[in-house]
Amino acid sequence: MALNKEQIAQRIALELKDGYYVNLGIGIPTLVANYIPHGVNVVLQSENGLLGMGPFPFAGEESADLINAGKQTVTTLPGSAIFDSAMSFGMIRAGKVDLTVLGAMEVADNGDIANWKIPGKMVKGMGGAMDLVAAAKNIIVAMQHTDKAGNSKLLPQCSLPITGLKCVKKVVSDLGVFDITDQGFVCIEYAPGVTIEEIKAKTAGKLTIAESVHEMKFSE
Amino acid sequence: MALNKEQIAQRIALELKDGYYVNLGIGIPTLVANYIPHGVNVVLQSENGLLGMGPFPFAGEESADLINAGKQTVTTLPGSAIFDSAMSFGMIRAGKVDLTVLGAMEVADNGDIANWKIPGKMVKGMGGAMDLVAAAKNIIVAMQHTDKAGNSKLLPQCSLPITGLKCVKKVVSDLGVFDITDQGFVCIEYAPGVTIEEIKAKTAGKLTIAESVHEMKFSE
Amino acid sequence: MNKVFANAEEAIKDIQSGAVLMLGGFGLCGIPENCIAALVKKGVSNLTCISNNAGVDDFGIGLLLQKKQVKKMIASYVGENAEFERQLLHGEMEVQLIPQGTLATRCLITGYGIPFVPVLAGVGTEVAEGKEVVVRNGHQYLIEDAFDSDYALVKAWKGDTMGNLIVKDTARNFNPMMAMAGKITIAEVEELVQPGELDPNFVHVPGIYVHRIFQGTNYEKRIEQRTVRKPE
Amino acid sequence: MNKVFANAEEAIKDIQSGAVLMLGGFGLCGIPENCIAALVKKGVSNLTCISNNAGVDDFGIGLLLQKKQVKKMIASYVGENAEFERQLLHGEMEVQLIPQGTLATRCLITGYGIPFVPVLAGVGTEVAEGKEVVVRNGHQYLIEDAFDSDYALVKAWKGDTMGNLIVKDTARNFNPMMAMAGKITIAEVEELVQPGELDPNFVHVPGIYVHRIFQGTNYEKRIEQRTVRKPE
Repeated sequence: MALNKEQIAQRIALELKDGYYVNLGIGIPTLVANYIPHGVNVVLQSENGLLGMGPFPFAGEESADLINAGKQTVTTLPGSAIFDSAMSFGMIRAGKVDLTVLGAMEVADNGDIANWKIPGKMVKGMGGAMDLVAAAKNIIVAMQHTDKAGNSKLLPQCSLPITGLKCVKKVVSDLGVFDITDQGFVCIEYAPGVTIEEIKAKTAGKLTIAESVHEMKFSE
Repeated sequence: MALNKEQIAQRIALELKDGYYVNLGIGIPTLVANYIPHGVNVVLQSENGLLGMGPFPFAGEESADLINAGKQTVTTLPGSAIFDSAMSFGMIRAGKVDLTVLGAMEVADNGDIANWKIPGKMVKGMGGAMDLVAAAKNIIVAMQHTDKAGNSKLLPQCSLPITGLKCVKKVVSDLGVFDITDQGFVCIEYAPGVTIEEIKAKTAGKLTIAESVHEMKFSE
Repeated sequence: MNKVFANAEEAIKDIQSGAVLMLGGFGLCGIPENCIAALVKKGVSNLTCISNNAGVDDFGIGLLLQKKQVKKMIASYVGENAEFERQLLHGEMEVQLIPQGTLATRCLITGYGIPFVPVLAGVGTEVAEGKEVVVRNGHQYLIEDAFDSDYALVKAWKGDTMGNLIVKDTARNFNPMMAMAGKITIAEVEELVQPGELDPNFVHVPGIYVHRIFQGTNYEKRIEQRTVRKPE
Repeated sequence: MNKVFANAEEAIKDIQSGAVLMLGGFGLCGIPENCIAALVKKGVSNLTCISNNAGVDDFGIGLLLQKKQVKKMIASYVGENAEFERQLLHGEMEVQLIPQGTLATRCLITGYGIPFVPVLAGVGTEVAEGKEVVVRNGHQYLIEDAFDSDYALVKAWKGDTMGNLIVKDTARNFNPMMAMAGKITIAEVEELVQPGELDPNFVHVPGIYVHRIFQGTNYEKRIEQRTVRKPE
């Protein structure tokens, strides 16, 4: 059975390594913070200018002056640092952030990503997404494998306006885990109860099944 | 009689206007701080990263962590701000400093300045001089009119390696005050006891005597 | 050298219709509430607003949009504002979208006297259209220019009468860079203090960058997404 | 994620001969005294040192010069050092002089992931030789590149075990930008504290930029020009 959002987040959390500085986008990526493995210390970077983002505040302790990139009230942690937006994107651009997790509308089998605009509908803007995908050393996309009509979102090429070129390294969808290599999407894990046939049927982009493919685990 | 260094500084101090942010170079320029006219509030910028530089500390209160661009121990004043070297030269480059006063080995009648290197002798380096002359809106040079051998230092063109092109707006020497315009050095004031003939004899660059030329005053 | 103004009305008195403004803040966090209210009251129009966001329908820059005072919006994300959408779709307003880091960096270089900067963000996207591209070390970079604005309106937590500013928490965001980038920078602060009350080591914006300062009043400091956790 | 080292010897253990180092400080103010002493003791040679100054004969980078450990010096001002002069005149050392603001800005863009920056300083001078020149708004600008160094050695006043740094007074100078620019940044601090002891709002260098940190010992903090005024 396909994963729910929490399970996608849980699987992505296994990608975190001790000492990582991590930027988590809005949506499913935000949930990753709830599943950081025991013994793994990571520091969350919020691109509006906060390193060491803590959990939501207790009711009554929220501050209008302390929010994350999703405009949610958050807290600092011991060892946090606050800085301006130029420095925030400076550290992102300089490759100091080890891992960026973000959502996508479409991903192409060469690593192109589209997640900021649907022509003809509302243009909300790219926010920090273009900066993040242009600069991050390691980008994992959390997404649904298909849209509501059942159309694949893992494509030979993006149909929507591009956010960044050849930047996505890995996709964790509700159906499985896919590295992006010269072989296109390389399926290395499938969700419990999901068949390779279903993945093949729902992946429009070039798909390779890794020899070592196995069922997804949620802890190491 | 030609001015001494203190008098050159005293004359330059008349150029300060209330509210100015001023960068004073090493040597005679530093002395300008001692003659700031009453009622004129200026803020001194030291390019190693200090705005609102105060006087030297009292003996016993000096700190190795608080120096000016000449590596002298200084103090802060109420309203001081400290910043890194990138911001310091950022504000200089962005034209936020209203006046820069610095010394020179040579000035040319088109405003070129040379003050960082004597080939064949020791090369000390330009420090912040090239940044300052490239960016300051208003540069006044404090200098001796001639070298020890009596050769003019106000020249048709600099013989020493250039620090910056066409940047000096005014020279205050021991002999007089000279605007630099399309007419070359325009003598607008002469030092008490100095004749126009002496100034003409000791100025190798193009010299114009202003119609309004008059003896220098040291207070307004 | 008096930089202190009585209030927002006095501080923005000379802002005319057609002005190009930078406005600090991220979402509704750290926005110059008093200046925005004064601009609404003054009724200037045809403004170009450079700001990361465009507020919400009834707060922040949204208040200027309601009154149709904005001709052009230069921002990175405007997705919290239905009135914005309506004006955009009806062609009543121009919008130029810029990646957030590029926006921040363009402000920074403006304040540092640097005319342009090469950035990776946007290469191969719509953002690159019409822009100069240079190649270094095998990477393509877009050439992005410094801003040329008339005023920067920023919000700080504390400031002194010499214009030194301290910002608080993530209300820092774009405020320091915009303060540095403004031809005329107007800072509103929650608390205006005398010189000497701020530690020179911990000033976020040196006073040289700030031309006018006033103590704001009646800060609403609205929270856009109030998220809390359960008591433990 | 342990960034804490016992001392300078441990922190610089892997620095090899031929390394390219950035060293913070302006004159003798805010220099990484412990790291320099450890480099002298370790005896690595053929170093390239990027630092605003080269110390004095018997302190700061001058100690490395005495032992002929420096192959190349990249600096803005080196005029306080007779041994430097001797080695330079005898061709024992290379030197590259860079305007101070350009040096600072090149560090900054390195830490901000920007490959090059246009600057006015040096146009029409020896500094411009061999450099690309671009024209914008009628002005010429030199194209100056980011630095590619192996280590940055910086000095701060306080730091926490996560690498966050606070610098003091004008000992700030180049330390924050070099910390940001280092591929591997080693920070020595006068006082090493636990996370939570530094106010997040007043951290000068966020820990993400700092890879190793240790509490230094026996700081001499020599004053180059002791200037005082008369008692009033």
